[in-house]
Order: sequence, then C-alpha cells, then structure tokens
Amino acid sequence: MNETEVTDKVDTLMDIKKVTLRFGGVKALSDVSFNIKESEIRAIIGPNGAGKSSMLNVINGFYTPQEGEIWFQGKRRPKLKPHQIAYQRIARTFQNIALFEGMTVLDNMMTGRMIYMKSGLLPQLLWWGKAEREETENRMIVERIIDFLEIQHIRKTPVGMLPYGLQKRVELGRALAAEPKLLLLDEPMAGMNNEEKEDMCRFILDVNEELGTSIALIEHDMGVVMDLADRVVVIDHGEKIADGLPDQVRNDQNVIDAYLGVAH
Amino acid sequence: MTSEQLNLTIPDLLDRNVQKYGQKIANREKEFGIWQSWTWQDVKEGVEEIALGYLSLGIQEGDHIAVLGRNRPRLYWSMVAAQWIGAVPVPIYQDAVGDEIGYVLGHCEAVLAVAGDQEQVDKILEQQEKCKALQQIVYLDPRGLRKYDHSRLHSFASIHDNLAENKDRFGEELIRRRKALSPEKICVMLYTSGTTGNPKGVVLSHDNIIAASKASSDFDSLSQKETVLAYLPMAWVGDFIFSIGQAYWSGFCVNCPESSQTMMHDLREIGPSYFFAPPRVFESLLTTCMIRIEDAGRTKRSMFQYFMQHARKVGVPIMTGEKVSLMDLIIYRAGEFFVYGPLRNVLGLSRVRVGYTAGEAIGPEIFDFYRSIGVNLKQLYGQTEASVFITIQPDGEVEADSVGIACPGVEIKIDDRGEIFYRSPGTFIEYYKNPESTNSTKDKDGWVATGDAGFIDESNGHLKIIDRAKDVGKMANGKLFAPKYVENKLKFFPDILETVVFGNGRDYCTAVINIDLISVGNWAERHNVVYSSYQELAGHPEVYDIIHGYIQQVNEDLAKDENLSGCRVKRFLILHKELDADDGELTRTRKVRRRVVEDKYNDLVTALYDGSKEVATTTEVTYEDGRKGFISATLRICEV
Amino acid sequence: MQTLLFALEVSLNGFMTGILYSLVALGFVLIFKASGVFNYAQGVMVLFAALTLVGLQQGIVPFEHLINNLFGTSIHGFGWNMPTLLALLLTLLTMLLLAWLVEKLILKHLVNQNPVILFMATIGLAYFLEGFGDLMWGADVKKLDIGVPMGISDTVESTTYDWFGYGFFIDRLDITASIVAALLVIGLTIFSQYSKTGRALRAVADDHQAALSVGISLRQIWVIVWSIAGLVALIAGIFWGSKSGVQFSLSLVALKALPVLMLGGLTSIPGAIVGGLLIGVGEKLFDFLVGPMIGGATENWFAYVVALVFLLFRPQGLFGEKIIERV
Amino acid sequence: MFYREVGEFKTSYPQDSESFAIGLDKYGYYFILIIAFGIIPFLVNDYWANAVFVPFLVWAVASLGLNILTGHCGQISLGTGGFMAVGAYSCYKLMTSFPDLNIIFCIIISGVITAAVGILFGIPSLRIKGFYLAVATLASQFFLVWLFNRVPWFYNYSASGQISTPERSVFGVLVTGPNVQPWAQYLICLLFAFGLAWGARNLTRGSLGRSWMATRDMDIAAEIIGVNLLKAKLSAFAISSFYIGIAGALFFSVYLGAVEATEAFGINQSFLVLFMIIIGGLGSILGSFIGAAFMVLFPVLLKNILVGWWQWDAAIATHLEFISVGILIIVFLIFEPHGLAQLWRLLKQKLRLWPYPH
Repeated sequence: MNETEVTDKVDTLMDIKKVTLRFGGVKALSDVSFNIKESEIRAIIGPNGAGKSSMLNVINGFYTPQEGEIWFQGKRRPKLKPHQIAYQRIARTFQNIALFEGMTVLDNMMTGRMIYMKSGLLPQLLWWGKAEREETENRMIVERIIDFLEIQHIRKTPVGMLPYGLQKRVELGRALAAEPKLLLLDEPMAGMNNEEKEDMCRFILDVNEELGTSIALIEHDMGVVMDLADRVVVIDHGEKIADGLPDQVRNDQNVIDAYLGVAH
Repeated sequence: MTSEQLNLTIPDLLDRNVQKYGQKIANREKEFGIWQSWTWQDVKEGVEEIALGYLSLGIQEGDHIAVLGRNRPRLYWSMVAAQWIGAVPVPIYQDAVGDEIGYVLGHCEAVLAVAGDQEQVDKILEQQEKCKALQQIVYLDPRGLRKYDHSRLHSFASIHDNLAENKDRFGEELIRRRKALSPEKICVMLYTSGTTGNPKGVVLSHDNIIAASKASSDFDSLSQKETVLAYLPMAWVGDFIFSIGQAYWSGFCVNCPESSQTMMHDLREIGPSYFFAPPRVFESLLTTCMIRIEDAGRTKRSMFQYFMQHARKVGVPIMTGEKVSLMDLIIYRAGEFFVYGPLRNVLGLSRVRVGYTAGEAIGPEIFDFYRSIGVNLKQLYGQTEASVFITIQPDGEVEADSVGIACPGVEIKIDDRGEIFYRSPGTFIEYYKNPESTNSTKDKDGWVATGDAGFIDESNGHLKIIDRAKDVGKMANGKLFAPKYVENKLKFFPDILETVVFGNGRDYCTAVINIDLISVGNWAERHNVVYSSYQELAGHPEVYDIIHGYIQQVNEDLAKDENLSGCRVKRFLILHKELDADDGELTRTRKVRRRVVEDKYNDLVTALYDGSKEVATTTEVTYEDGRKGFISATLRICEV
Repeated sequence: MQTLLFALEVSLNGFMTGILYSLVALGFVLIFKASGVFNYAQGVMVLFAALTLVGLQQGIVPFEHLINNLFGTSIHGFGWNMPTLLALLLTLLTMLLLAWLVEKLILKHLVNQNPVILFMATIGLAYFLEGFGDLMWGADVKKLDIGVPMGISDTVESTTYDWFGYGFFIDRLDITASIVAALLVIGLTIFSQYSKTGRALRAVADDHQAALSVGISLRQIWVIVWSIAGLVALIAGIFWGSKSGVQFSLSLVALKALPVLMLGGLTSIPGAIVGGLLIGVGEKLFDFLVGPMIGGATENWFAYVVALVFLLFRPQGLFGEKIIERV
Repeated sequence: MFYREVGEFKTSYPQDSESFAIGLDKYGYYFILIIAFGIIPFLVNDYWANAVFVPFLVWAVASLGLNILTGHCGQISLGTGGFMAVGAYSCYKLMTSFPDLNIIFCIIISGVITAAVGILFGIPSLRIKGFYLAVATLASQFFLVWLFNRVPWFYNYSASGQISTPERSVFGVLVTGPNVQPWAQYLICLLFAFGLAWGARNLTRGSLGRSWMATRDMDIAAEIIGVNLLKAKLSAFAISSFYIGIAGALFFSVYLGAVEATEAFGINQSFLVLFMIIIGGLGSILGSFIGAAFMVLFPVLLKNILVGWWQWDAAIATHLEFISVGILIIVFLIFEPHGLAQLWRLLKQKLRLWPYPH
C-alpha cells in the first residue's frame, strides 16, 4: 500500500471514484462513481450489456480501469493482481457458474480458503505438522458453511453432477469460505425457480445479518432487488444514471427510460 | 431383585457410569461432517452445566420443563439436568402443530421450554396465551434467532458462558437439589397421543423407568458395548427408555443422526447393535429396497429372487437354530455372501444383535424377510403406562403373529371380555391432573387396563393381540367384529398405506383404503400409467382392481377363522387424500383416529352401506404451513 | 563477400525448405480453422502418403510381411511397377479414404470435446498410422523416385557464377518442389478465400453455430479439410521422400510445421506461409553461422526454441488475433 | 459385494480425509504392500526384474510426475523424454564427479536439478495455454536431447557418446552396474516409487494440489479466489520434473545401466508416458501405476505371443504394438477419458452398493 490517506466517510467499505474502463476503442464504463457501506446490501442494476459485470470485474481486479481510483477500507488501492485482491478478502460468484467441475463440493469450498493456507511444500509432501493442522482447521470452518447452506448431503459429490440450483449454492459457499469483507454476487438467482430463489434470498440475507458481510449484487429480478437491497445503483451504457434507495430508484425517470429503452 | 432395592435415580446412574466408564463414549452426534463424541465424563459436565443454567433461571423443584426438538445429545442432557434439580422433563413431539403444543404446555404449566431451533421457538411463541406459566425459552441452534427479543430467550451458548458465574452462585443449591432427589420422585412425564380426546400426561418415576430398563436390559443381556441410533421422537416413551433408561442402565452409546434426511445414511455409518423401529419403518425400508432391486439387471434380479426364496425357506429356521439339510445350509451360506450380507450392509443392519418392533402389528412377510436375511428382529408389546415393557419375545421363540411372553417382573391377566391387564414395577404413578382416567385405567391393586383385547396361546404361553378392546364390537348378526385385525391384514400389502374398516352393528364390513404413493406410484411408472396427483392415481380403475385382489385374499384368510369370518369386507372405496396427522385423522405416531375418520367421512360411510355405485365429497385439508383448503372428488365404490 | 554469398545460398535453400514447411503448416491451419482440431498426425500423414506412393509404385504387396508370417508364404512384391500416375491417383484416393475414416471413426465421437482431448486423439492417430504404414509397406528405408528432376541445377550454377563469380549449388528437386508448393499455397489460399466451400470453411472456423445455421454440414467440412490435408501431405511427402528417402524421420521433419504454426498464429493462412519461410531460412542460417560453434545439427531444435521464445512475447503468434479473457 | 461398511464412521477430520477411508480398501492396500516388499523380492529373477518389475516401477514414477503436471494441473507436456534425459545425465555427472556420494542422494539431487530445468521450461506456461504449450514443450524435448547428444562434457567425452553407470551400492548392497542383483534393482526402484507415490498423494490432497486442480478446471476463477497461477503452474512443473528426473536417473543408473540420449530419451518416450496417464487415468495416483503397468506389460505380452510362440518377426510385433496403442488411446479418449482408474472406481461403486444396481 503506497498511499495511506484516509477517506472522509468512516463507514464506507469501498469507494469507487470516477472509474473509466475501455476495451480498445469501446468504453465499457465511463467515469462511474459510487460507494459501498459497511455491512450493507448494494444492488447494481441496469439493462443487459450496461457494464454491470465489468464493474464487478473492476472491483475484484480482473480488469484494470484506465482512469479512476478504488478506495477500499479507507485506503487507495494500487494496481493489484486478482489473487492479491482476494487476500484483501473480496470474494465473488460468477454469472455463469465457474466452479471447479473436477472437484467435490468440499474441495471446491476448501479451495475458497486458499488465502488462509500457508503451510510449506515439505509439510504438505509429508502430510505432517502444519499441513495437517491447517487442513483440519480450515475444514472446520468450511463445514460450518456447509451446515449454514444446508448442503451436508452433497458434501462429497463432484460438483459436475449437481443440478444448477445447488451449483449456484455451492459457488456461494465457496465465496463465503473466504470469510469475505465484501461479497460480489453476479446474478445469484439467474435461471432459478421461485423456491430456489427464495432459499437464495434467505441465505444472502442471513449472510448479511449473521456475518455482517457487505454485499454488492447484480440482479435482474426487480422484485428480488427491492426486497434485498439497502441501496441501488443503476448503470446504463457504462454510465451511472441513478443511485439511491430502492424506491427512489424505481421511480427515477432516467431509470424508467433506460429500461423502456428510450433513446438518449 | 426389584427396583426398591435398586434405589437409584437417573442422575445416580450417570454418576455410576462416570465411575465405571468415565472415558467411554456416551453420546455421538453427526455434525459438521463427522461424529462428534462425548464421554460419560463430558455428559456429566454438560448436564451439570445445564442444571446450573436452570437454577440461574429460577427453576423450582417440581416445575415442568418442556423439551422440543429432534434427537440431539444436548436435549437429552437437558432432560437429565431437569431431573437433577428435581424438575420434571416433558418431551413434546417436535412435529406437533401449534395448538397441540399449546395444550401440553398449558396442561403441565411448564415454566421453561427447551427448543431445538427457530422453528420450535416460533411454535412456542405463537402459543404463549395458552401457557401463561411459561417464563423462559432456552434454544440450541441460534440460526435465525439473532433478531428475536432476548429478554426471555436464552441460548445454550450463553448458559455455557455463564458456567463459572453460575457455579459459585448456585453450586450449593445444585448439590442440595441432588440430595433431595429420590427414586420415587417423578422421572419424566410423557403425553400419550390418545387415540381419542386430548393427550394424557403419564407420570413415571425413576423407579418405574429404571426397573423397566433393568429388566429389559437383562432380558437381552444388553451391555456397555451396544450402539443405538436415536432417531425416534423424543416424546415417545420408547425413545426415552432406549436412549436414557437402558442407555444409562447399561452404559451404552447413543448416537444422534445429522438430520432426518440423512437418517438412513447415518444408520449405515453407525451400524447399531441394538435397534428399535416401528413396523412402518421396516416396511418402508423393505419397499425402497425392493424398488431399487427392480431396476437391477435381469441376471442380478433373478439371483436375488432365487436366494431370497431360499432364505424364506430355511432362513428363519437357521436363525432359530433348527436343523436344516446340509445342502440348504450351503446354499444359504452362498446367499449370505452374495445377497443377505450385502443387503444387511446396504440397509445398515449388519451389526444388529437385537432388533425390536412394536407399536402395532407387523406384516408377517416383512417380519420374516428381516429374520430370514439374518437380522434378529423380535416383537414386544407395551405402552407408555407400563414404561414400555409388558410382553417380549425371547430369542428362539419368535413368531410374526404373537408378541411374546410376559416381561420379567410383569404379571398379566385377561378378563372375560378378552381385555388384557398387567401389573409391573414399571407401572405409572398417575395421569397428570386427571384422577378419573387414572382410576378408570389403574385399580387399587395396581392392575392396569391396556384397552387391548387378546388371548394367550396355550401351546407356548405367548400373548396374541386381536385389537383395541373398545373397537372389538359385534356385527348385526352377533359375530365378532375386529376391525384393527382386518386392517392390519390389509396393511400388510405394501400398496396399502392405511385403511379403516367399518361394520360395528352392521350386516357386513366395508373398508376405506389409503394407497401407498411410493409403492403404487412405482407400479404406475413401470406400467407407464400416467397420473398427475395422488387423487388421480387413487381413482385409477387398475389401482382399484389391484386393491380388489388384495381384499379378496384377506377375505379368504378370514373365512378360515370361525369367529372372525364375519369381518370379511364386502364393499370398499379408495380415499382421495392421504390420512394426515395435521388433519387430526392420525395420531402423531400415525395411528388412525377411528372416530375422527368416521365422523369426518360419514358421507362416505353411509354411501358404503346404501349400495350406491359412487359418491361425491369435499374434504378440508391442512397444508404444512397450516393454511386450510378444500379438495373435492367423486369416489367409486367397489363391490367384492 | 564470399561468406555473404555463401550465406545467401544457404538462405535460398532455407527459403525452399521453408516453402515446404508452409505447405504442411497450411494443412494444419486448414484443419484447425475448420474443426478446431490441432492435428498432430499431419507429420505422420506425410510419411504415410509417401510410403503408400512408394509401395504402390514399386508394386509391394500390402501387408506382405504379415501375410508371410501368418501363412508361412514368402511373397515379395507383385514383381511389376505401377505407372507413377496411377500410383499417385491411388495414393490420393487412399488419403481421401483416410480423411473420411478419421471423420467417421474419431471426430464424430469427439464433437465439442475439450480441444486438448482431440489433440491427444490425433497423437493416437499418429501412432496408429505410423504402425499401420510400416506394417503395410514394410519399415525399411525406401527410395522414392517419380521422375522429378534431381541433382544440382547447372543453369543456376553457371548463371550465378557469371553474375557473382560464385556458383550457387541448388538442387533441381528443391526448385521444382518450391514451385509446386508455391502454386499449391496460392491455390489453397485462393480456394479458401473465394470458393464457396472455402468461405464455408472460414464460416465454420468463426462460429460453428452460425455455420450450421446457414446449412453447412460440419461433418462434410471436416471430411473436406482432412482430404485437403491429405493432399498437402502427399505433395510434401513426394518431395521430402525423393529428397531424403521415405522413412520415419520424415514425420519428424514434417512436425517442424508445428513451431511454424506457433510463429505464424494457429488461425492465419498468411501466418503459416510467412512462418514457414522464416523458420526455413532461419534454421539454415543459424546452423550455418552458429552451428559449428556448438556442435551442429541445430535444425533439430532451432524452430521449436524460436517458437517458444517468440510465444513468450506474443502468445497469439504473428498473425493470430489477440485473446480477451472474460468472466 | 465384498464391502461391509456398516459401522465404519469417522470421528475426526483427519480420519475423514484418509486416503483409504473404507476399511476393505485399506486392507487391500496393506496386502499389496506386503506382497511388494515382503514377497516379490525373494521370488524375482533377472528376466522378471528387467522385463517387467523394474521398468514398470521406473515408468510409474515418470507417469506420477507427468500426471501431476497434466492430470492435476492441466498443462500438457511433450517434453517428458527430455526431462528424463536431464535426470539421467545429471545422475551420471554426479556419480562420476563425486564417487563417494551415495547413489540415493545422486538420484534425489538429479531430481532437484531436473526440477530447476522444469521451472525454466515451465515459464512459457504463464503466457501460453493448451497445445500452444504442448508444442512449446516439444522445444525442451528436442533441445535437451540435442544438448546431451552434442555437448561432450555431458557424456565425459566418451568415444561412443554413450554414458554407462559405474558400480554403486547402498548399505553394501550393489544397486547399479552390470553385476547388480535383480532383487536389489527391484527394491531400490520400489522404495522410490512407493515414497514418491505417497508424497504425490499428500501433495494432491493438500492446498497445493487443490490450487493445481483449480488451475486446471477454471484458471480465471482460481485466480480470483486467490490462487497465484504463477506459483501453481511453476510448482507443478517443478515437482513434476522432479519426479520425472528421478525416473530418468533410475532408468539410466538402475534399469539400463548404459544409455545414449537420442534413442533412450527420444520423443517416443514422451508419448509413452503421456499414453500411460491417458490409459491409466488423468489426475489419479492409482492411474499412474495402472497405466505404467499396462504400457509395460502389453508389449511384453505381444512379443511373447507373436515372437515367442508364433515365431513372427519382431518388427511386425512392434508395428502391431504401435497400431494397437494408437487405437487404444483413441478408444479411451472417446469412451473413458478418465482411463482405467475411472473404470475401477465405477466397479468399486457397484460393489459397494451391491445388490442394488445404483
């Protein structure tokens, strides 16, 4: 961390300042700014291709914006590799599930603990001392998450064999395993039936309440967004067009136009 | 040796076990993927911790403490803890609906409720106005309870945290209470889901429980080495006897499954050596087994059939130690390797040394199936009022249609009306706050009326049960009418889940049938019969034909026995909905509430007798979430 | 001055080998573009084609060793030589048949499998073909001569001598080879750019779904590209065969097309051509200039190492398009 | 059918993550160990040692190595032969330059050296993927072999260009050189194979192994979770090369005794090992052994039948071997990409559920 200047807002977990992202000529995001408060649920909505996913990719460092700053926990974040950002305890799920097909549910979630695994090569080779201890300690934490998400019965099943809904749940579990400060959910309920959606909502709320995790989620189902989100930011054509409480946003003229596709 | 000389209480046994088996495992629970274990030492500490917690909540001697939740070690401990401080534990069926719980809490004036999780807590809170006495709730699983008002809610965690403080504040009190404890004091109060009216609270003393436990443990020489799986409702006397009475007497280990869904899997992992299950469990186990075998390849299936046939022939004799031809023995051993052994393995019964079934009659072929593959399954006859044990089958004297000989220490007599009476050290003290029914069931000499009709088989002195005494009626033609007897015979067919037979004071018998959705549904699949709902399947003509066939078979059986020949079923219909405890049609132990059914469906009953070919009806149903709705249907009535 | 000319001569030779590389590389590219299969067997196909040609031409009885061993007979050839043209024709047919079989027996069962799996499958195919070719025609080194002019071209030598006072040694074979190859390269390029099928191929390459939607059968395409690859292999086989005899090492030489691809970019036809020439000239020059200092025979690895180092800086190759990763 | 799992329950996580969680499997494993260590050494003769057991063990080590890289970390390599050569030649140089150094250490250090080389050639894997990488690894294959072939220092300027092992012994027992006892050869290879397999199992079930598999299954997600792809891939290359290097060292010093780079470590060896793990099972320790056993036994069998009994030319046997191997590979890739190990797993599943079908 080269800069250690502190932002004005204390309860702000992440502050995105005037972020612009280009792919060659194309502008995916043009100076978008908003913030995420400690232990709030922040929804990012907008029409397809508005740049929502790009926003998440910027937040967890998969894309590096050409302009703009990202402040995390009161510190300006330098350019980091995604795996370094993971160590800042920002975890995410993906729009189209990105689980490790070849591994069991348990191993997937244990992989989510990667940032806490520190044992060296030799102990691992001999499966002795720190390696085994570490394995057990992390297993305990993972098992609690398994219990929390009610997926005990599939613990040792290869994820490839699971139905879509459960896979989504496992992916959430993998993200939770990192005990994130900030959890990014990219359309956590896409393609789920209502029952599954209700479950997922419950889990998201529980995570937010029980663990006080801040959550930024992209979701198309307006109903869900209105129920879950504390605050909503609306992105369209890579620009922020509204930001505020769900009700305000819902009645915002720009937003309505954007969704109805009125020309700008 | 009788219980008076034993002169022990459950807490005494706990102390004794800590002395005898301190470091041996007393409880296990599958949690977080592994079997968490507690030694007797740990259990004692856990119990004391909870007891202190109770004291800190101001629980007085004689107070009632309700316990609701699935089988979990801490909930068992919380019952023993209650006894420890002279309070009375009152386990309640976890799947009971609101008002049932409300009634019990109100009736026993529980001051404290111990709840397993949020679901149970909610149910209790809903019923608050019905149970004014209730002051506190202690819960085990904090999930989702974070935002509740904690002025009257306490978590086990908080009790644990205050342990040190509670110790120095209530340490002496704890010891005083423990001293004040004595064998004739109340050990537990269990509400019997009476087949009629409100449940009655059966009060059992430490003497009762321990005497019964000792007698039965000796009978099967249960040792500290046994393992059992505690999966039956904690509110049921059986579970209390097995998981506390016998477990504490013999000092064996009680294991709790991870959840109800994983029960079968956990059963396999633990592999109990001493196993109890009501007939319906063995039934569904067998059904699922047969269904899974159905999708096996032909060769494997035929091999299975062959060996099972052989088992039916010689399995039971071999089990009871009779001589069979060498060839048969060899084939059986082969079967043991190819089928029986693996089958016991997949069923999780490989290690069962003693297995019991009770509560209602079990189908002979089901019973024999398990015995023939080498599971030592036996029957016993008992009830809450007797701390379970009345009669029991000794090894080697096992039959499907009897319930064995009188348990050690139990006397039995049968009156002229055929009703069975017993007297034993396990006999209950009283029905709580209900002297008149206490007196009506238990006379001054301590003889208790079972309400069951039966007779003793002179040949071997085994007791045979016909039916509930009050249900044994007379037909118009004066012949004996034993509906339960007929119903059981019908229910032995896997396709029939439940059935109610009518005919008291009538000219002939009729039956209302409930098909088994799993079994019949599977049949439908294999004969590609399409159906969208239970109702549609139940109404299907082919299904009617199948049931028709079963009833004919039963009628033939009945015809053989002179004084039961009147009970042959002449007309029947298949009900459009499953009888359901939530609609009050079944008890929580899934016994039919005959009267309720008769009133609720009297339109059907009349139709059954007025000779009409079909009948239209609408019924109220209750869904899981408690909402009510109506379903209506036109039911065909079938002549036999 | 002398060395410079010498170097020039060397690079000229290299240039010609390079054209052959491009030729084989082209086979790869076509298959890869159209079916996403990275055909490791291309090299062995060259060998196989050459073997078959020789075998037919010299009238070897297919599987004669096997037959002899099976029935104790002692057959050694039909005793006549097949006219070269006929032999060529039959070989071509064989290659087409091979293409068809490959589609039928392998590709069909591996549709939308992980490309790496397909790659490994082609390695299996390579093994099979190698064994099969040897079993069919015998493993001994064969001399291939179908009347392509050979030997040092005097005209070139004399003319160059007149110009620079130094005569270039250039094999006539090489000259013919490069001319034919060049023609073929041009032909294929035109074919894939302008003919309907060619456009279809590219359509498939760009987007399978789209291709299917415009009513192009993927399987036809595959058969076609594999046939073309077969043709290319045959031509390459002819020239290399005549140059250095028909033997296993042929397949290794042909393998050089792999680094060529890496260099040019898997999906680019011009890439294949340029890459081929670069490698051809490069390895000859390198061996000429640096070789002696480090023990020579650097052709074995030069191409690969160049490709490897190059990829470090430009993973998509010279002409390959940049890969943008998404989540 | 044979499984009786009732009453086998786990009360701790170490128990739960045991390699052989099921009782029967554990006993089977012990049984095999007893046979391998306690019985075979006394029976093995020169033919069996040199035709079957020693090559099997050496190749098993090699495929363990490649399986870590390809099966677990998902990076194909066609440079196995080259890396084996590195192992062999380092071992040779060590043995000749430090005559007093115990052969065991020579072999292990050869592994370490190979690991270093592996890292060097692994660097491209950070930029390039899939078969781009496969071809890149061909570079190592050709370059390394050429190196050992052309730079006399490596073969101590011997006229033949061959290297041949001097006699070395462990605890006074001769393990290399022409006069070595078959059982000694066998035992030393067995020790290495067993130790390395055990190590491989530990690595692949730990966090490092998971980082490899994550890289294999979905590298992007892996990186976002916090897997350092650079570390994951290079460590895979290093460890894989370590194994392969040791295999090379054993191959040269214990098995063959004298080798010449081009034919002993040619590209065909690279493919041989690749085939072993495809047929045996990608990402499976057991698979590495099964595959090695198969690819070693199959030719031996073929030769014995065709040449031994039917008196055919050896050449034809070789051709048939090529053909059938090629076919096998394709068949396996089409029908069971996870190889024999997977078939074994399925069979086991059936036996466990017996008499139920599934």
